[in-house]
Amino acid sequence: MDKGSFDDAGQKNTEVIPLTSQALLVDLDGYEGPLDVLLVLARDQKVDLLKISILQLAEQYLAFIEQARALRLEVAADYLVMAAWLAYLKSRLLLPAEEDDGPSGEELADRLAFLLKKLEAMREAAEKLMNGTVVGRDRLQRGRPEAIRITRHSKYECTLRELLQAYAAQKERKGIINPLRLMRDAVFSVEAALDRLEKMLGTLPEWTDLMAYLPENISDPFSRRSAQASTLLASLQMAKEGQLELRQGATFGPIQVKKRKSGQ
Amino acid sequence: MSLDPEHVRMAEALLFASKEPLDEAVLAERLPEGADIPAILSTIEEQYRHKGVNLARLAGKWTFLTAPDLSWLLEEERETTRRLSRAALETLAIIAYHQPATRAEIEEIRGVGLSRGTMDVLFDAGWIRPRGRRRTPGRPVTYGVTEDFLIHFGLDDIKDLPGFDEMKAAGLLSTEPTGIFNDLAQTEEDALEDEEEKEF
Amino acid sequence: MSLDPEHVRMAEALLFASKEPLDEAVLAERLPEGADIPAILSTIEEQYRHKGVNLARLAGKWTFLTAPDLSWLLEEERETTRRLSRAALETLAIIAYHQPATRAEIEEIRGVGLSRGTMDVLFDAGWIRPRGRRRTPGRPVTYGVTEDFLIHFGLDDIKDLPGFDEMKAAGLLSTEPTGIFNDLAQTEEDALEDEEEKEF
Repeated sequence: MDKGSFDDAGQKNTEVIPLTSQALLVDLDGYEGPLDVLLVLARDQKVDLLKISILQLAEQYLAFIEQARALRLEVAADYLVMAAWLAYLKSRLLLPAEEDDGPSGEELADRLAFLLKKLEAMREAAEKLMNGTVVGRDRLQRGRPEAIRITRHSKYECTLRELLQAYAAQKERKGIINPLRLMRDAVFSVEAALDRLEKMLGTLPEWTDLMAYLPENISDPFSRRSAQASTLLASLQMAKEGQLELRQGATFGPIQVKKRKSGQ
Repeated sequence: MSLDPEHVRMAEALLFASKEPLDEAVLAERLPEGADIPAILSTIEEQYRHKGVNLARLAGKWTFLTAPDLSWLLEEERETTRRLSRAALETLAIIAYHQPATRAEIEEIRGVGLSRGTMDVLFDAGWIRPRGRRRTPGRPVTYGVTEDFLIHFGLDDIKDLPGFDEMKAAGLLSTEPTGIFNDLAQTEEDALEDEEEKEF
Repeated sequence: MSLDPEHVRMAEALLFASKEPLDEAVLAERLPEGADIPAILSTIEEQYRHKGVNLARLAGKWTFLTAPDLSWLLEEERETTRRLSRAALETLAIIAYHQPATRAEIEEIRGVGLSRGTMDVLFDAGWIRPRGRRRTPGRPVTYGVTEDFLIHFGLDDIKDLPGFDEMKAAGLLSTEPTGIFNDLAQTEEDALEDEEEKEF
C-alpha cells in the first residue's frame, strides 16, 4: 500500500509484519476493524482475492486473535464476533453439509472473498484518486482571476397594504401609544379654558357653578383636575379683565360665576 | 538564436497560475537555465495579441489580462427584487406619517434604536430624503418621503395616505419629545414644518 | 456555418477571467445571441491543446488549467490541499463509486463503524452532500459527491473515476449487502438506486 496517500494513523498497519513470519506484530490500533485485518492477511496469499483460500485465511485470523489475547491486548467486540463467525465458517467448510439450511460454507466463503475484493477495490480507488490529477495541486487554475464585476441594482418591493400594516402592527405592539402623549391630551390648557369660558359665558345668565363650564365627557380624574384648575385660572383672568364676577359662599364651597353686565 | 517552444509553454503556465504579475527575474529563475526571457515574453505577447486575453506589462511585471475591448463582458448588471425588513417597513411608515421626522423621533415611536442599515435601505430604494434640520438643540436632520415614494404607492399627495387625518385627529401621529413638562411648554407643533430650515 | 472569431475571443476572455469553471449556459448567456457555443469551445480547446494552458472540462463545465505535464514547474503556486485520513479517503471513494450510498453501506464495505468526524471532514471540504433517502425501513439518508469533488479531482463526470467501468462490470459497485455476518433480513435492495427519494 502506498504510504503517501494516508495520514500517520492510516500508515500504521503498513508496518505490520505479515503472519507468515509467525512474528505478527499485534497492534490492533493500527487496523481499521476486522475486515482490514483480513485484507492484510489475505494479501499474504498473493492471489486474486476471489481465488483466495478462505479456510487458510480463517485460520490465520483466529491465530491472530489468539495471539492478541495471549499478549493481553484488548480485543474489541467486533474482532471477536468476526473470530466466532470465521470459526463457524471453518466448520461449515470442513464438514460436509448435512441439511439445506441457509447458504453453504462455499457460498459464505465466496461472499467473504467478494467483500474483501470490494474493500480492496475501494482502497485502490482512493489511492488512484489521490495520485491522479488534482486541480490545485497538479493542474492549476487562474492565479489572478478577474472576477466578473456585478453591479447590483436593488429594487424593493412593498405594497401600501404592507406599509399600513407595518404601521398599525408597530402601534399595536407598543400597546398604549405614547404614555406621554396621553398626558398631553389629558391636560386642559388655560388657553383652552379661556376660550371655552369666553364662548359659554352668558349662555347661563345667573350665578352658575364654575364647574358647569368644564368640558363634558371628562372621566379621567387627572384630566378633570386639570380642567378645574385651568378653568379657575381662566375665570380669575377674566375677572381681572372685568368680564365676569366670582363668588364663593364658604371655604372649599362651590365657586360661582356670572357674566358682568356692562356698566356695572 | 532559436526559441525553445517548451520554454514558451512554461512561461505561459507560470504567468497563468501566478497570483501576482511576474517580473523577468522571477521567470528566469523558474525557467530552465539559458531561457531567453525577453524573446519568450515577446513571443507570448505576439501570440496573444489578437486573442481574448493579452499579455500585459504592469509596473514592469507581466500578467495575462482580458483584452481591454472585452472588459464590458465582465460587467454584469443585475436587478434584484427585495422585500423590506420589518424595521425598514415601520421606519418608512413612520416617516411617511410623521414627516418631517428626525431619527430620534423615529426611534421614540418604534421604541428601539435605528440601525444605520435601515435608513440606508430606504435611501437606496429612493423613498426617503433628508428635508432639513429641526430648530432644536443639536439641529437634528429631518426626513421625509420622496416623490418616488408617492409614485410607488400610487399617492397623489402624502395626505392621501389612508387614515392620515383620522389617525392624526386621534393623536396617534404626533412626534412629541418625551417629558410632560416639555410637552406642556411646547405649543404649536403644527408650525414645525415651517420652522424647519431647508438645507438639502 | 462559419464561426465568428469575435465570439471565440469573448469566450476566451470569460473563461480566462473566471477561476470557477463556467458551463455552456453561462457562456451562452453572456455571448451575443446565436453564438455557437460548442463550436467555439472546441475551437478554443484545439487552439490551446499544445500550449502551457489548456481548456479542460470538469463536472460538465469549462475552465482553463495549466497543462498536466508542467505540474513540476508550479510548486510555488500550488495550494496546500488538506491531507485526508485513511478513513475519510476510503469513505470518500466509497461514496463516489457507489453513490447514492447510505452510512450503513459505507460501513459494510469498510467493515467498521463510521465515526461522525469522518463525514464532517468530507462535508467541510465540500465534497459530499446528502442526496435523499432510501425507501427502506428507517429511510436512511443517502450521500453523493458534489460538483466541487469532480472539479477538485479533475473529473468531468462520475464515470471518469479511475477504474469505474471495470469495477461496475465486475459487480463491485453494487450496494447490495452481502448479509454474511449479521444475517440481515434485508431483502428488496436491488432496485435501491431508483427508489431513492429526492429530499435535499
